[in-house]
Amino acid sequence: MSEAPATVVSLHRQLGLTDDEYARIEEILGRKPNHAELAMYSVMWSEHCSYKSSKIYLRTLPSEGPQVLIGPGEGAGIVEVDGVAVALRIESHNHPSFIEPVQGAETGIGGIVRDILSMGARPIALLDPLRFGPLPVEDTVEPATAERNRFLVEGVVTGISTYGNCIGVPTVGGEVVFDPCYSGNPLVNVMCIGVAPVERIMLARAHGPGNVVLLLGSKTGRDGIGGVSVLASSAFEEGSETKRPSVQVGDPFTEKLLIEACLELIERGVVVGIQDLGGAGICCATSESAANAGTGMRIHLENVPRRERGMEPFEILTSESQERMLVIVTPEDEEEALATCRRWGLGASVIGQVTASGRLEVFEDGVCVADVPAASLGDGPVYYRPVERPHEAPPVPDTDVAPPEDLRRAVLALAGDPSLCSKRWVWEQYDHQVMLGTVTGPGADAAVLRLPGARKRIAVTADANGRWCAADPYLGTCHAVAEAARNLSVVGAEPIAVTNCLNFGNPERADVMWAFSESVRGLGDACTALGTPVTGGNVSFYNETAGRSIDPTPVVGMVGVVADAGPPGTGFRGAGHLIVLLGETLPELAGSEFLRIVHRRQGGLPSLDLAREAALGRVVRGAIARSLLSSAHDCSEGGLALALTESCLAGGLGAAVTPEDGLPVHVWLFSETAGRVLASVEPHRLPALRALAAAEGVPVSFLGTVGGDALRIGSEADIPVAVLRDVYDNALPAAMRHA
Amino acid sequence: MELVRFAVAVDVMPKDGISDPQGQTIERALPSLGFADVHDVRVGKRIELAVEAPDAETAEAIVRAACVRFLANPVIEEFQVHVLERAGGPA
Amino acid sequence: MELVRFAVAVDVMPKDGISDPQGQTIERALPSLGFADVHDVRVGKRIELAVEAPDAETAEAIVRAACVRFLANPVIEEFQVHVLERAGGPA
Amino acid sequence: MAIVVFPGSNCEQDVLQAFACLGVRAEYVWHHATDLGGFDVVVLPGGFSYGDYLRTGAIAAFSPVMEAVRRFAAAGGLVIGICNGFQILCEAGLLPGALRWNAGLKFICRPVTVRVETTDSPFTSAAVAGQALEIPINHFQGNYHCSPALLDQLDAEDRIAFRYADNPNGSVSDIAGVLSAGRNVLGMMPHPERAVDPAVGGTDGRVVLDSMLTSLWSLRAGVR
Ligand SMILES: Nc1ncnc2c1ncn2[C@@H]1O[C@H](COP(=O)(O)OP(=O)(O)O)[C@@H](O)[C@H]1O
Ligand SMILES: [Mg+2]
Repeated sequence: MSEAPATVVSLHRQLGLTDDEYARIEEILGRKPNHAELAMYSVMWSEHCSYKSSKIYLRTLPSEGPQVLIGPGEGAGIVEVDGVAVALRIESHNHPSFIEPVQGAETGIGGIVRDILSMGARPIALLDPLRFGPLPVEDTVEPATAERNRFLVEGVVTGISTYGNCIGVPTVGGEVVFDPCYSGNPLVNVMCIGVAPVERIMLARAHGPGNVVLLLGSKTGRDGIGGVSVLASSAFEEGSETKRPSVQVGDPFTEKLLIEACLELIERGVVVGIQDLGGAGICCATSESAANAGTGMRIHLENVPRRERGMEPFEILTSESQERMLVIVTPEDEEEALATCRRWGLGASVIGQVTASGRLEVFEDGVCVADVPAASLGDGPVYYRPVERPHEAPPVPDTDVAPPEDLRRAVLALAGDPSLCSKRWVWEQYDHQVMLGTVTGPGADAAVLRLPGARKRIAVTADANGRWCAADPYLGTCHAVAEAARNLSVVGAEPIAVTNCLNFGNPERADVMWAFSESVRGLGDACTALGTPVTGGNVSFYNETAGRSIDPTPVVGMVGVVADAGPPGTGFRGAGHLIVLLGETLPELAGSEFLRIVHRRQGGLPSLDLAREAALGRVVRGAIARSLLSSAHDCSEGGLALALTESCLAGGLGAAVTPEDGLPVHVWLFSETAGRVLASVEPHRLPALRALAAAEGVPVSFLGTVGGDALRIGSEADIPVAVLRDVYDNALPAAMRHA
Repeated sequence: MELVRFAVAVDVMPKDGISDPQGQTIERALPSLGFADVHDVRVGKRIELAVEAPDAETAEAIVRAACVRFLANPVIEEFQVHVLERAGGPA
Repeated sequence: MELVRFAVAVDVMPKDGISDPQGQTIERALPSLGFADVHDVRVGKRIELAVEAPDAETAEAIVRAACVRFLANPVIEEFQVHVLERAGGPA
Repeated sequence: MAIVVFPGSNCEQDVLQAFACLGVRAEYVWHHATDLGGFDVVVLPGGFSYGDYLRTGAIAAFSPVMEAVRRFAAAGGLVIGICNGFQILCEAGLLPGALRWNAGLKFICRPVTVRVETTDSPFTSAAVAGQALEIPINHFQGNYHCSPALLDQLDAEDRIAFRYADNPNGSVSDIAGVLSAGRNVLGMMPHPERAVDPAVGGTDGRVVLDSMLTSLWSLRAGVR
């Protein structure tokens, strides 16, 4: 070994390793690690890369199903739809986006796209569930903070637009939610869907000693040394700017070349194994792909193209420079692979060989600078962190809420709330059409996409409710799964698989770990109940600033299969159609948007019956398959008030509805009881719909009739559609306009 | 206090060590256009503006403050401010 | 002939008379940030590069040629070339 | 029919698919190609050639294939540049003017209504003069700029192919598409290939593609 290991004993703490972890490294190596080795373990064993706090919980998730080809543990999960492999995965890029929103969002998209690419799949769609602190329109927030929040929204949306549009992958959905808990820590989650012929699925496996290891894409610089991993593995502290690794800058152009070159290499049949370079860079990609195949690897650092002079071995090994992939080919195919990359104008270098040693041996100019068992890097510690239910009693469900002074004003307040209003301002900045596969784009309950190579279509959505999870992480997470499934059902899609991004606070806090464990339990139970195996996901801990943790925010990404008939759409379609509610409205305003917006109170959440939710899904999909419905829309945040508003606006038609007997009007209108769908039907189809629903025990209630140019709620409110449209469409652009 | 109008230029460049994909792509394109001897291309912004201030020092200070707060992104960019001249008479 | 490496800066600005939405947007935003005395904001590009040439005049000529052909678009932009210094030794 | 692929193009498959919808076979031509012999139509598709770095279309304009496109156009061949293709044609000097950042400084992806301003071109012959078409735009740099003198000339020569009904990006005189002096080169910001299928984006874009096919057949039949 080249380096004297004497000085490193206290270095491990600087690198974020505990004394126990350091001792284990010594035990693995049978000696003291040198600096490069220590750096490698420190990134690979970071929370972000090793899942050391979450592993024991994630294992409990249901991950099997007839459609699942590849479950958790790979770059992405894969399900089979109509003979085609559909890859799905979601990732967080919260911390980098807070530091530099444009580049943080850009590199987030880049990373998730390469995860999909590493499965041999062509990325065909992106979704971006986003959460920020309140905008300046809300008087409850300090102006400087609100201004910063707006800057973050602007930057993140620009980043996603810049990167996604350039690489030619449509961004077809996402979420934008505002809540004070995200002011110091926005959530930027990104989800990607890809497709491949089933026989072309690739894995990160460095099989075949003697095979050649190629590094494709951008040059390696000092950017993000320990970047994402270190950033995402501890909380923000004031004044820690100087310790931050330099920010990574996205290069969507190179990513586009990387996509095309990698897919061409796979099509040419020269790829033995392929792995993306994300967190922990070369160190992670080489050790993982060797360990997965039970082989070893010898790497020659002098062959790694660099952007900067004078880089140390540990820097080259752990740099998180963007837009790079690792590809394993046979020596016979080496020239063809290099020629293909040249043709695309993409950098490619031979940086090493696969060996049979089981070790990752790293050389620089012939000198060995690191030599560790390849599998040991990925085989990090496992923690059973303390778990404790917080002491304060969970908020009491609030069913006894006063009616608003003015119902009309209340409806408009909801329609114009930044979290509930139209997100057109955001998604019009995204190319959501490229690839000509977007049958239903952003703005609907779920996006519906054509599947290249298949006759069936798929639908995708991403959902979460942090406030409900703060009230009850178990039930709140179940709600997220239920809502995702409902969003798919209303576009006629049968849910088949889930991916998830679990955004939480500091795992070293027992209350955070308790919420996490409850959330995972809810995720598992709900996915089991709704028949949607979890094919993978991502955990983002340490989402806190200055000791203030975000609400637990598990984001559920779900994919479904659309059988045949075109989806009916959100909008009312014809005057005289009957408006019906499938499901039952309970008197529960706890946790509702009405409570938050009109009464400025938080707390609680609605009840949930997963069996009823499953039955509702079957009814809605059955009705759509039989073409019984003219429109269908998920009724959730904002209750019937918002669902009616959106169906009126999407169809450009008014509606007259009569409040239900037995419930106060505001409770009926604003309750957010789960398991409900707002639909419209032509009168002669109602009996068939009723029969279908009765067979599943789902109640169907008649609400009123489509028609006119206003939303009429009994004799209580009469709001012109034009007024609703103005409020709903302009709220976000107005909030984003500079003063 | 009489205000004078100064023309000021701000050069905003990517910080050292921050990758500059745009510069790299331009650099790769140049040889095929017959410019083989051009290297190390970096692309930034140039902002020209007029500012009213009692003197050049104040003008510079005002623009520096605007850079820190708004015109440059200190996370990835560095900037230089040049007060060019008195532009025209008093404002 | 011995070649020397010169650092060169190119300023590419929107032509006079061409509207500059970026500049206008910045100008509109500045007063609310407390910069009321800033006007006439124009935003362009700054390109820094190194060129190998026998002398400064040739270096400038090379970069000018690159601007005319490529780095600036004469329909909407004008440019200035500044040879800054000998950057390091011979190439 | 040739669809030129530059590094960073991303609408080439869509154009191929759109023409396939109309029963026409097209093939990709790489940006290194130096010969376009044998093709009747050349399409420069949308996307982000060279990442839009420096200026949109600026680097692609110097690709070897652009020399071939120049010769092809000079010989009277039909050339259509869509979005990034339009930007490349301007940068290459095959069309006058330049495309700048949208006035609102935002990327815009949405359907817009354009008016057909002239039917005297191989790309609009199947339209009715003044016909309104709903076709998606998808760009950050679609703000067409030219000098007042050039604008007068374009008007006088009836070379403005499309105008926006409701200008989304600040283009001079609402221009959405312009023709070359020979009327055989068209650049347009809206994406006609995104509007050929009723399931995704309507069918108004077919007017442009249909016009091209009709013109080609009459060209071939020597009926011009
Ligand atoms: N919340 C979760 N639920 C299920 N699987 C998860 C979850 N979080 C992470 N995983 C799985 O753990 C594996 C490792 O994740 P990660 O380290 O983020 O992947 P990568 O190395 O590609 O960045 C992935 O296959 C991922 O799907
Ligand atoms: Mg991965």
